[in-house]
Amino acid sequence: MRARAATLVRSSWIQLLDRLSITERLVLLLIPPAIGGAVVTILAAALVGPAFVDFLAANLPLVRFFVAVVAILLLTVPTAFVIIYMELKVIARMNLRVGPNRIGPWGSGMSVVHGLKVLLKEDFAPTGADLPVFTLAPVVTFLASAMTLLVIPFAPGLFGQDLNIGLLFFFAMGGLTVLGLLMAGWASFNKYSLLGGLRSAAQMVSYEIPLTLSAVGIILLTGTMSLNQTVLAQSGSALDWFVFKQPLAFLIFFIAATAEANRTPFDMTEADSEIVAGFATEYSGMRFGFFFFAEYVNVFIVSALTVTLFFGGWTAPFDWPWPVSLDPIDAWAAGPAWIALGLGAAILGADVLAVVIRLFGGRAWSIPAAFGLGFLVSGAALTALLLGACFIAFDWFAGIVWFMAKAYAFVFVFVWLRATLPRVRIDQLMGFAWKWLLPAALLNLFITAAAVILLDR
Amino acid sequence: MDRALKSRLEAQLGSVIRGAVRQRGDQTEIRIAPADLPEVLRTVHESIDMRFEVLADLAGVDTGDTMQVVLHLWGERSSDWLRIIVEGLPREKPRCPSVTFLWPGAEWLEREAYDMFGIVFDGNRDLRRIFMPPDYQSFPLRKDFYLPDDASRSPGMGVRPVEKPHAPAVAEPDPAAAIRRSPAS
Amino acid sequence: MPRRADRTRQPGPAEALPAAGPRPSLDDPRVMLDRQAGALFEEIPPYPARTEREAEFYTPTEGELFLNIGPHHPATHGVMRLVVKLSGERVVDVDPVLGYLHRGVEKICENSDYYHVIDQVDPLEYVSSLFQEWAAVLAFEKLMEVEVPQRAEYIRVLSAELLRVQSHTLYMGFLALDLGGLTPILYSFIERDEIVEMLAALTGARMLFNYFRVGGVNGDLNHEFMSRLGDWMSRAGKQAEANAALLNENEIFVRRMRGVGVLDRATALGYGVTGGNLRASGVPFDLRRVHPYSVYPQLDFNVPTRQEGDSLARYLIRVDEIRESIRIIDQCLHQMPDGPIMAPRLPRLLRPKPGRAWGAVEGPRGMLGVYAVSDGTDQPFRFRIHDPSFLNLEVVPHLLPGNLLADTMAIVASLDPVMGGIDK
Amino acid sequence: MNIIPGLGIARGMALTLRRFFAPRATIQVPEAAPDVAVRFRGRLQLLVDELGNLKCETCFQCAQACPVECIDMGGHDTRNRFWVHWGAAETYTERRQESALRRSGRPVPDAARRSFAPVEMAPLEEVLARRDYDPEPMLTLLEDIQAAYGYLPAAALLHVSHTTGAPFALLYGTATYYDHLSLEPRTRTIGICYCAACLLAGSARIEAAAEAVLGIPAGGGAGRGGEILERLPTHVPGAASPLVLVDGAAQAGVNARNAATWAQGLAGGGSAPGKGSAAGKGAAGRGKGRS
Repeated sequence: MRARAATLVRSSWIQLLDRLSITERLVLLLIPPAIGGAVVTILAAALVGPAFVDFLAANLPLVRFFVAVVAILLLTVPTAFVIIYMELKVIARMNLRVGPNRIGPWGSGMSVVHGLKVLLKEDFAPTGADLPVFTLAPVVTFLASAMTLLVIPFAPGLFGQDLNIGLLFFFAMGGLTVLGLLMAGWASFNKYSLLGGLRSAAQMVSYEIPLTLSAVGIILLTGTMSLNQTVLAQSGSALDWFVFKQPLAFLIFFIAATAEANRTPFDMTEADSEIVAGFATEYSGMRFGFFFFAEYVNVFIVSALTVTLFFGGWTAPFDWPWPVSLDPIDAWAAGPAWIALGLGAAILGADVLAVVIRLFGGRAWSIPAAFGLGFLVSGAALTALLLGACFIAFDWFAGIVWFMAKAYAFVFVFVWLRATLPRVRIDQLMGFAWKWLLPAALLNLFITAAAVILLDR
Repeated sequence: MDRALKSRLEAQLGSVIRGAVRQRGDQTEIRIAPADLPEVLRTVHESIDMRFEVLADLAGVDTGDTMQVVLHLWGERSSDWLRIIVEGLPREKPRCPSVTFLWPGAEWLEREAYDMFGIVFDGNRDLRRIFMPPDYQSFPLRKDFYLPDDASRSPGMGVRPVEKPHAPAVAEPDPAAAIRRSPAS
Repeated sequence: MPRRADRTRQPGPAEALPAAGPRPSLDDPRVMLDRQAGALFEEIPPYPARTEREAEFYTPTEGELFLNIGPHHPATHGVMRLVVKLSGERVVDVDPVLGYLHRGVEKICENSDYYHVIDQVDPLEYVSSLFQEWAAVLAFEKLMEVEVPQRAEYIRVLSAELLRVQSHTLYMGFLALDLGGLTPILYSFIERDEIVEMLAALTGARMLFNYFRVGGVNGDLNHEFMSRLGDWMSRAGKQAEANAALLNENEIFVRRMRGVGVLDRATALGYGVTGGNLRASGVPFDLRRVHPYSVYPQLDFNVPTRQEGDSLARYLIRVDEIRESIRIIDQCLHQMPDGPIMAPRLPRLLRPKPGRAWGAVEGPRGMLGVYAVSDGTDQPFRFRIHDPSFLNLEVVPHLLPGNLLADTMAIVASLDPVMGGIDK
Repeated sequence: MNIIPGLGIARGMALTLRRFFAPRATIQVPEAAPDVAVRFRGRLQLLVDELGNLKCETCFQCAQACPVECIDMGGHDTRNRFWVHWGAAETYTERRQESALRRSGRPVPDAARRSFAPVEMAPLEEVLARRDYDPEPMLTLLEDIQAAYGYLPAAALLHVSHTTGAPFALLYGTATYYDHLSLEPRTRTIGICYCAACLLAGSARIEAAAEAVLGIPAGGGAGRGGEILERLPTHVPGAASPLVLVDGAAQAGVNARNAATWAQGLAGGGSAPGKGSAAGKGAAGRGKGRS
């Protein structure tokens, strides 16, 4: 009897399993570890939690550092996706093409699919490649460019570390990128790659100097190398931005930064019509994906630094009267009420809009469709309202909006340059750096120093 | 038809031209022996009243019995194309002096004529095959060229691993290995 | 299967030369990779250089490396291989390797009748195939002694000049692409597509037209073609200027092109360079003027010439020629006579009297010539195709040494080779 | 080059920015139809007529004109003994077959198969035997076949071509040239006007008689012989009442009094050529009337 019951139970279990799809079976499989994990977590929290919290509280900078690193590594992925999509779409429009238009609305999922594609592709190394170096090179390149984000102030209070040598750290880490490219070029065992790697080394070394020198003027003006302090020094209106005090430095910085980010017209390292993609010739799969990501993260970083140094970082271009009286603490405390209010408003708005749509749209709109559209529209309006409220209420939110708007404007300029200009030749590139940019940067430095001394007196 | 050109040619090159100077439409044609080619070319190129400066074309022709090299020249002093037919090259061992001393650009044209007809140009310093693979053996534009036979004889088939025939392993060293490993260029 | 031992080298001039001692070097581009052999590389075979020039080229001195550009490379127009000997980034010597597209068109033409030849020569210079047809048809007409009606001649000039505009526009785009500019090629293709669609309305095909016939053309002007043409003519000049402005005035482009690959007059003539490349070196050699054919004597146009001979001059010549071509098209439309488009009383199968004929036209890249020998049958006895790109490319080993690797692309692209025509 | 350095770059960038907002030049082909020229000859295909028969006459002109020998035709001689290539068109046995495509072993569109539905060959054999398999007086031969079947089944034409050696194209051409020959079973549409004047003149009586003879109601489906009885929507201007149309032709002299005898004539085949037409009617597919 008992055996039969057991058999029955087992067979019903098997029947149940049979009826489930593979996904459902996987979910079913995941339930026990999830429950176990939750129990263990609760137990751990109860037992060692207080001590751990105490430890964290005692070492808050460390926590902050880890959180910042993780956040920045996570941030690079959507940044690269957005910039890749932007590049595809903007260049397409400038070429009078349509661009990606199949995946997602207006093809916006294209870069995600690109990312998945490089993940799925075979990852092979050429015969004769120096395998450890070959493997390490993309990681070095990617990390070197991603880590520079640590010192960028995105908004008031929103930065990885306010290093007092922030700018120096930035240039130091940015300079490491070339190491990765050189490693890739050398380890690929390919003449094109070698040429690309050497080109990148020559180019980066040349352009680091005007890049750094053009920023020295700003250091003279602010008296600090902390990027946060640099931004604060520009707060006020757009007229306080350093681009107006240092126009020559901005020009030099922008040109040098284009070369630093390996963007057209200075993309000698991966000139695809000369040295077929240069250092990346032999790379495939996710190793190539890292280079790809690093390039676009680099674009963002360079734009972000340009904005930070010359365009006031997260400050508004006009004297915006924020934060207004809306106290953020109160806003958070009244959270449930806000949520209820928002939902109620959304539903009410949906009703009203649905009635309006039915009245004016006529029979073309079924009732569910009218409600759905009404909900979407009122939801969008409410979201906009909420974001607007956030923009007014929280200075970090407004800051990040301004910062991103400015940074992406520069990303657009980089893409625009790529759509317009042909590539310069390597000797012209080097000649330009040493014969024009470097003297100009020095000139700018002298003028700034003289001005600082004269005006301070 | 440029009558003046005909009289000039007859006056200056009468001794080397075989047969008459023929004219038809906008073309003037002379036939010469291979040995006379450098002299004739120098004359028509440098003679003050001809100045045929542009080498329009250099082509090989297989008439079935003999080989020819046909040059087309253009000069600003004449309204005609000048065609120089170098005739009477033996089919077995066609040799002709190179014209690269006047037109260095004829080097590739001669390479092509060598590649297609097997005409050897003495004085051309780079007389390799230009279109066909370097280990190709016959000359495709000759009239006795028979395609399937030549294709099956092409040694190119053993070069790449995918094209290697399933031949039994031979104990003795392959005498054709040197050819098989010869370059793809 | 024939025995391998049969494969002996054809006795040629190579044997006459002393075998230059090959230096074993991993850099030799002729070395092949063979992992199945167990070793990383095959041993370099004792490889006698076939010619003096080859021995000189493939013997690198210290610090030189070989780089294979092509056969599959973004900047080789078609399938061409340039073996470049580099010292750093500076080009020491170049050995172009051709033949990847060789199809033996001349042999095929010798085995097909005269009407078929017109179609066979189409894919040779696929960017501007009407000119190749025109050369063949011109030679055949000289063989047949056919008088072409005036209207047919005007239609030929009209369609061919349209194609010349298309070819030059495409040239500008590809030149920019080889220099790293992404956009001009797209603008060029928009222009090209309009012209090509227009010609499809006239001829029935977009690229391989098969439109010219011995004694005329295949179809008369039709309403669709004329309306498209009028549409295009109203904005062609302006659009061409706008697209050219993207490059003409661009400092980066001008700096990369000026003074690069200078081809002087004597060298250009010696190498048989024709077309825009020769005119950029100061020789006003344009067959439409110096050896007129068709109705070009009745048309008013200039032959743009420049003295510099560098890549920029070659580019600017093309830009000017677009303008001149648009002028010619305009005149053709105004002077177009009425009448038949085919010569009367032509047989269904052409059998010209035995004879020889040379017909040459001025294509977008230079002189396209055809030498046809008839033996009285319905197939040409010898059909020789002379392609301008062949000789234009030959000058590359002369122009490149001393320049940088990046200039290789600029120079090759400015010479505008089309591999379909070169490899025949 | 400009006097001010960078001006050219700025101009170029202005151009690209302007083009950024310009309308796109792309034609998204699967969604939007490209503007293909009328003369465009981008597609080579064998044309099929409305019955699904290939229009190819195996004349070999295309193969002879094709410069790249992309179209290549060959076949056997008229007695099916020797392989002929590049012969005169008349020398091929394939010229008698219905399609070059089927000979090549490739699938033929269904439309073509349907029209070659098998028919009973006995009447055809009888006709052919009577004429000693001689295709020379082709028109009378086809008329006899039509008399035997009521129409000209394509399969019968094919059989004629195979047995007599007459080119199928010639048979097909003759059959489609003459109006009174039909490749499909004839259906007859009998229309009776129901306007006031015709009703007064007795069209209701005529309809009742026709219904009785044909066994179908007016406005209903087809009868056994493929007849369709319908009421005309309007009177034909100027026509006499009562108006009766058979296949669009007005029938003179039909009135209420002779309606019954007229209707008997309908059942007998009426104006259709030949009398013994019942044999072919069974295999009849339905289609639109040809004339």
